[in-house]
Amino acid sequence: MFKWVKQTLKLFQPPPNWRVPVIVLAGIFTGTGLFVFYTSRAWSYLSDEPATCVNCHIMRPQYVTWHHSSHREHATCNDCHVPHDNIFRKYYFKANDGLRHATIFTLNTYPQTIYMHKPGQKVVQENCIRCHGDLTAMVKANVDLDAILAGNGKRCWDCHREVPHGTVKSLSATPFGTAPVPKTDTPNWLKKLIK
Amino acid sequence: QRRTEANLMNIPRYKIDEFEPRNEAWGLAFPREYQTYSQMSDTLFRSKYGGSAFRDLLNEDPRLVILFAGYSFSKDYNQARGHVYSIVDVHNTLRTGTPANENEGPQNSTCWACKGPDVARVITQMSPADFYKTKWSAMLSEIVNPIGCANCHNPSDMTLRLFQIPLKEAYERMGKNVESLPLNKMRTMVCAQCHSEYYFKGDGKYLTFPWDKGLNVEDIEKYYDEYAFADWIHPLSKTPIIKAQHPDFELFQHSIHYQRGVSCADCHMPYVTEGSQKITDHKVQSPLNNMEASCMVCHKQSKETLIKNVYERQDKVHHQKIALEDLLVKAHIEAKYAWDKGANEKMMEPILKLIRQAQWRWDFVAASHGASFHAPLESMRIIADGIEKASEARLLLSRVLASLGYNEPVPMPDISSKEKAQAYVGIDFKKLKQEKEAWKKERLPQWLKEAKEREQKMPMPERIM
Amino acid sequence: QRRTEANLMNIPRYKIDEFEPRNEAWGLAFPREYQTYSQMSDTLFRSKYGGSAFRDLLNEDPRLVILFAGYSFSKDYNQARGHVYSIVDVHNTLRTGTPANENEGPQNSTCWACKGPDVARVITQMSPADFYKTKWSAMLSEIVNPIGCANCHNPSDMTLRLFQIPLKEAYERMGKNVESLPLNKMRTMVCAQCHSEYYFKGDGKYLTFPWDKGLNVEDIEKYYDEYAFADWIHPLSKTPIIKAQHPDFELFQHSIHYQRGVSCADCHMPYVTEGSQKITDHKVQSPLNNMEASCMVCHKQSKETLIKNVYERQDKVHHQKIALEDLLVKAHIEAKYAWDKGANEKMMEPILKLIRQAQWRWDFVAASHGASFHAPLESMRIIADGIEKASEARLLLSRVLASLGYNEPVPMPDISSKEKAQAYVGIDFKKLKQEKEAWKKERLPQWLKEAKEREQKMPMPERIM
Ligand code: HEC
Ligand code: HEC
Ligand code: HEC
Ligand code: HEC
Ligand code: HEC
Ligand code: HEC
Ligand code: HEC
Ligand code: HEC
Ligand code: HEC
Ligand code: HEC
Ligand code: HEC
Ligand code: HEC
Ligand code: HEC
Ligand code: HEC
Ligand SMILES: [Ca+2]
Ligand SMILES: [Ca+2]
Repeated sequence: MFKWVKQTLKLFQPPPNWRVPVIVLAGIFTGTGLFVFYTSRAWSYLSDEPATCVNCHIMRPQYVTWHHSSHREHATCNDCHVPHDNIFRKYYFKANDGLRHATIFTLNTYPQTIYMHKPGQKVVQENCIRCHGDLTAMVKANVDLDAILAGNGKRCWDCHREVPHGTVKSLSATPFGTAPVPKTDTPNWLKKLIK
Repeated sequence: QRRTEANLMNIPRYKIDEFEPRNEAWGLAFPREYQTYSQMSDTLFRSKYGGSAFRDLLNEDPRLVILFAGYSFSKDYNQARGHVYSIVDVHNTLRTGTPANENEGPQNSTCWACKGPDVARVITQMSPADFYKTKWSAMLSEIVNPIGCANCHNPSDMTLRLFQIPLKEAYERMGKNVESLPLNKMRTMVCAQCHSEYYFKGDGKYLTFPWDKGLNVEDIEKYYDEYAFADWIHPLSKTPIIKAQHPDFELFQHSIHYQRGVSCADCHMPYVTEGSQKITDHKVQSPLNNMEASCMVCHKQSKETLIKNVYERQDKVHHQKIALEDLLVKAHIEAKYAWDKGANEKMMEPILKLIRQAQWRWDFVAASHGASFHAPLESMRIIADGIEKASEARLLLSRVLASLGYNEPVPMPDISSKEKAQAYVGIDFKKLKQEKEAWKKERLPQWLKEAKEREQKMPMPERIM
Repeated sequence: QRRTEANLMNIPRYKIDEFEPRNEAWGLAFPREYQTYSQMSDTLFRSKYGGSAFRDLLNEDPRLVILFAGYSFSKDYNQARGHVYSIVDVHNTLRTGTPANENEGPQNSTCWACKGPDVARVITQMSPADFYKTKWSAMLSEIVNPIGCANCHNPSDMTLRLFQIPLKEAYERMGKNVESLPLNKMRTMVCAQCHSEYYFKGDGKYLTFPWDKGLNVEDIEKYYDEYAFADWIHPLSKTPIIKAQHPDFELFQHSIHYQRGVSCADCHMPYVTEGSQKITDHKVQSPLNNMEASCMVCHKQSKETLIKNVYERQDKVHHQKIALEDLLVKAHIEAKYAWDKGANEKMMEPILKLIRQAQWRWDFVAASHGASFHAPLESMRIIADGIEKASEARLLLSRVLASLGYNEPVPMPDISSKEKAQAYVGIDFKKLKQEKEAWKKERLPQWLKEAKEREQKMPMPERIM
């Protein structure tokens, strides 16, 4: 096992005369990567605690609406937004999504209105059924996203439009909603300096 | 496993025939759906403009008697009730008359086309063309089960299916296939089988959906104009009139709900929780009698707010619709006055064309009892167009009358009640009603007895699981 | 640090005067809002019916020239542009004429009422009544800053406030208080200060919102009828006409968006993320130029679908609106024909009443450039009503004409272009335009220079935080 790791690592070893520049570059990449990972709180994605999602202020309307929803007591963000059929898929999905969003957030290239993309919808639909499948077993709405996209059913939230985020997602809909305020990363000494 | 189970649950435990017409028979397999279906016999609910209570539309609005003069709708026209009444109501209506035997009119069997699952059964034994050719009276002993399961379901797996052959034909003529539609569309198409504008084509009275040029009011008008088709000639104005019948499906295309993928069943057959199961509510009715399940899952507003929204739209459309009726009543009567004063065909031709167009527009909206909520803006647009055309007809009429030496308002009859209006167009409602009652006591039971004997020979479905 | 920033408040770091009219001055404190505000100078966007591009409405639809004959709108009427153009456009329009000095008309200062923050400044120095009494020309050196911050904001904490005194008075007359409204209402009321129907009351030309009996088209009509009020007498038909001006706020009451608590600012000034800050987009414009931030926050559909929804509603209303215009043009010209043939007041009275009602309805919808999307059903209802009334007028006219011995269609002038239509009503557009250009070169700069000198004496706000 250890040997296999070592051999694999070897494959990535640059030729000797490249070593110095590569180490420097790798350092920069790792450093930047860690900074992005840290400052954007991508590690939030590893937790199941809803408050960590609001680390990104653009999640605020979603947090606030969820916080006022019937699901607050029953389902956290990850109960809906992350696969639950097996551990591997759960963390793979989290890492994939988390890093993409972290990058988008840090690079500040996110759109004015965010939407759930197809993979995300698939997961949420599965999770609605995971919890409510007994109830909905008889009806044809109990189907997966592929069937829905083919017109053979609706997403649960096509009818349950208010579950859990409501239909109005703008800040104007939640002007006074309070979300846990993210702690600032700015060290105190730096703050003083700025003042 | 649950998913597998889910798919099995709707496979009936009973072997149901392809065209089993008896709803009780299907009910053995699906007691919950059957139970909600049976609740349609309730006729208590009455909303501002709809509901399942009995409403005599000619009584509520006697103008209709004038607009339908010369046509059977001026005798009797009621608000629709639940599907379980489809057979009783077609027996009761004066529009079907009192045929003494199987070869007597006034109607053909095309009138049965939308009244129940027996139609599907009989039509596959003969051909549709042969079926429609028979007199309505010929099928009184065959068609006895009200609209039900076989009209919308495959008995093998309870998927939705279409029994209405002319609907498939209409789609074929449009170059479209109606067989392979996804479920969401089927949840609307099962209703479109009947809740659509139709006409009886040719002497064979073949049931036909006039959609070859499109589904808009103007498209359908063009279709009829090309045939120079008329359901009847109005006896007052002599206008060749096209009757519009419940174009619910057509107008629904203009609804924001349709455009957002909402289907008829979403509102009229919403899910309900029965014990620990969600099932489809088979009590097809006004959603205003069931706001929690039909509207309020999608809309978070209160019941009161949502009903107010519905009534606001209905009120606005209704108000202008009545204005158009007033204009049309005047136009028919003024036209009669012009003929009486000696107007000739050439003078009247452009006028009659406008009356035809205006009445078609009015009826298209009026006949669809859901339209003023389903598609309020399109309904209002059509009515506005009708107002313009009816007014233009009256302007031309005033010139014709002036040219014949008459330059005053034309005197109008008193049509303030159904009785007065029917008297004006020569209908003796009481007499017709008495004849009908007599027929129901003396002639009808014979046919129903035959039907019962026939059905008793049909075995009930067998349990297979 | 983006997250820290998010917590800052809107208390300005500068001490801004209560009625500071210069938007740049406020901009010191709020550079981001000011920057989006400045983007209003962009006039590139043009949607199917709106946008900020220059559109000559008389050119696009010469019927307006006939409908406004005898009134300054028949000289010049353009689609609105962004708020930063309010001063330039009121200089430019032929409706304000070419006053040679501070005591010359044609307009009073009431015309300034909605054109900028200087109004609030000046009006508190004199009284509103005294302000409105002055000639428009008297304020050319006072009112120079386009619509801006002081029209909507308290400088102390940037909360929303209303500068428009007649609005408060109108609310008082209705027994309502407009001071203590919740924020969500204020996000609509700041717009209602100007985007509302108004008239100039009495000789003092006091700006008045005619809402004492309610905000519906019929309520306002009743209000005016009680005063026997008319903006002008139409020179062709001699009808006493009520002009409707941009009743955006009034019609918005009938919008499902209003009923669901959506405010003007939600669509026309949506939140946008500027960097990591959510701020209000101060580029007030057609939402069709900014779908992502305005509609798509609440609606999941694609931009294309939503624009299609908007156009579908606009197209339907537009189409019937044009039909009504055609009828009204004919009615005015036929009425003139009747007068010319010797009709008397008694014969014409009911006709002129109908024309007045029909034109009021038409204008109420036409003058609100957003109405066909904001409240399509109410707009269509009003138009349908107008069609009925204009047609009725024409029917009566045909009887009057016949009684005067004329029983044919009345010949119509060629109004297929703005030039032809203006020639028909006796307007020499070129000449007026030349006079205006000369005035702008020779007279206007003097006033603007005075203004500049006055403003240079005003200090810029001081930094206080
Ligand atoms: C009960 C299931 C459920 C829970 C719990 C839940 N969500 Fe969602 N989420 C959804 C659904 C369903 C949608 C799609 C909404 C839509 O398309 O209208 C969604 C959409 C979103 C979106 C996409 C943007 C949008 O509003 O459409 C974000 C971001 C999001 N959720 C974040 C969160 C966060 C953060 C939490 C926890 C605070 C959370 N969700 C909790 C079901 C859930
Ligand atoms: C690092 C900042 C950040 C954190 C922390 C964060 N998000 Fe997001 N999220 C984003 C950004 C940026 C987007 C928009 C991405 C896009 O539109 O492509 C987004 C989009 C989403 C979407 C909709 C887009 C999609 O791909 O389907 C969901 C759902 C979502 N987030 C859920 C969550 C949940 C649940 C959590 C907590 C476990 C969370 N987010 C924490 C930044 C973050
Ligand atoms: C982690 C489990 C879980 C998930 C995932 C979940 N729910 Fe629920 N949901 C619950 C529980 C528990 C309740 C409360 C049931 C009760 O009170 O009887 C509930 C209540 C509801 C209700 C009734 C209350 C209301 O708000 O109207 C609806 C509808 C509903 N869920 C729909 C959904 C939909 C749609 C989704 C997916 C977008 C979803 N649920 C995802 C557990 C879940
Ligand atoms: C076509 C519309 C529609 C779709 C799609 C739909 N539902 Fe429902 N759902 C309803 C209606 C209507 C009710 C209310 C039934 C009632 O009032 O008894 C309901 C009830 C529920 C309830 C019970 C709520 C309560 O208050 O107890 C839950 C939970 C639920 N649905 C979950 C789901 C899930 C999960 C899905 C997707 C698999 C789904 N629904 C898809 C229409 C829909
Ligand atoms: C968004 C919900 C919704 C949808 C979708 C919908 N309807 Fe309706 N329908 C209503 C409402 C609300 C009424 C008014 C009921 C009343 O006035 O009592 C109505 C009325 C009707 C009526 C008259 C019933 C009566 O009692 O007066 C018929 C028939 C009807 N609809 C058939 C249809 C058909 C067929 C379709 C699909 C083509 C359809 N509806 C789609 C909500 C809907
Ligand atoms: C086989 C023909 C047929 C089919 C299929 C059909 N209908 Fe009907 N529907 C009718 C007839 C006929 C009536 C009038 C019955 C009466 O008054 O006796 C009616 C009445 C109604 C009413 C009035 C009930 C009331 O209580 O006011 C509604 C609503 C309605 N249908 C909706 C629908 C919807 C929704 C569908 C599809 C899910 C549908 N119908 C399918 C023929 C049909
Ligand atoms: C294409 C389908 C179709 C055909 C063909 C059809 N109907 Fe109907 N019928 C309906 C529908 C749908 C309704 C419910 C309409 C409504 O909402 O008012 C209805 C309602 C009725 C009603 C109950 C309401 C009333 O008017 O009193 C009677 C009776 C009736 N039809 C008789 C007839 C007769 C007689 C004929 C033949 C001349 C006929 N139908 C042909 C579909 C049809
Ligand atoms: C007017 C059309 C119509 C008639 C008549 C009708 N159904 Fe249905 N039925 C539907 C629709 C629509 C659905 C929902 C289909 C879907 O979305 O999968 C449905 C669904 C069902 C289902 C699936 C489970 C559920 O509740 O959603 C069963 C079982 C069923 N119907 C039984 C019956 C029985 C038994 C009868 C006769 C008593 C009947 N149906 C009559 C339209 C109809
Ligand atoms: C399956 C979901 C669904 C159901 C059921 C439903 N609606 Fe809607 N409704 C919508 C959607 C989607 C829209 C479009 C607006 C939007 O995009 O938010 C809408 C729009 C509306 C509007 C605004 C459109 C207009 O005409 O101004 C009204 C009012 C409305 N619905 C009332 C109702 C009523 C009343 C019912 C029940 C009879 C109902 N709805 C049932 C989903 C639904
Ligand atoms: C739900 C969104 C929405 C709301 C709320 C709304 N509008 Fe609009 N408005 C629009 C749209 C869409 C148009 C059409 C723009 C076009 O045609 O380019 C429009 C057009 C306009 C126009 C004409 C602009 C042009 O370019 O033609 C004005 C002025 C206007 N609105 C003012 C208002 C006022 C004042 C209010 C509040 C009383 C308001 N609007 C509320 C969406 C909205
Ligand atoms: C109560 C507020 C108010 C008053 C008073 C007012 N306006 Fe306006 N004005 C507006 C609004 C709002 C618009 C934008 C209207 C639109 O959407 O077309 C406008 C637009 C204009 C425009 C640009 C569009 C065009 O027609 O070319 C001119 C010029 C103009 N007004 C001149 C005047 C004149 C001259 C007067 C006095 C007779 C006047 N205004 C009185 C509010 C007002
Ligand atoms: C036509 C009205 C109007 C004008 C003119 C106007 N604003 Fe605003 N402003 C608003 C509205 C509406 C809001 C949102 C208020 C809310 O919801 O809290 C707002 C919000 C603000 C805020 C609060 C932060 C934010 O972005 O939401 C600031 C700061 C601001 N405006 C500055 C200005 C400045 C500077 C000017 C002049 C360049 C100006 N405003 C002109 C209507 C206006
Ligand atoms: C002080 C008066 C005043 C206020 C307050 C005001 N407007 Fe205006 N608005 C005008 C005038 C005047 C014009 C026309 C300017 C021109 O064409 O020169 C106009 C033009 C517009 C336009 C057309 C812009 C374009 O690019 O097509 C829109 C949209 C608009 N206003 C919306 C609003 C909204 C929304 C509010 C409130 C948030 C508002 N206005 C507040 C007077 C005002
Ligand atoms: C702040 C939220 C919000 C904004 C912004 C918004 N809408 Fe809506 N819209 C709604 C609500 C709420 C409804 C009512 C239907 C419902 O209850 O779902 C609605 C209904 C509609 C409808 C159906 C009503 C009808 O006339 O048939 C259309 C179409 C629509 N919106 C388009 C737009 C467009 C286009 C824009 C942008 C110019 C827009 N909306 C902006 C919340 C919003
Ligand atoms: Ca027909
Ligand atoms: Ca006015």
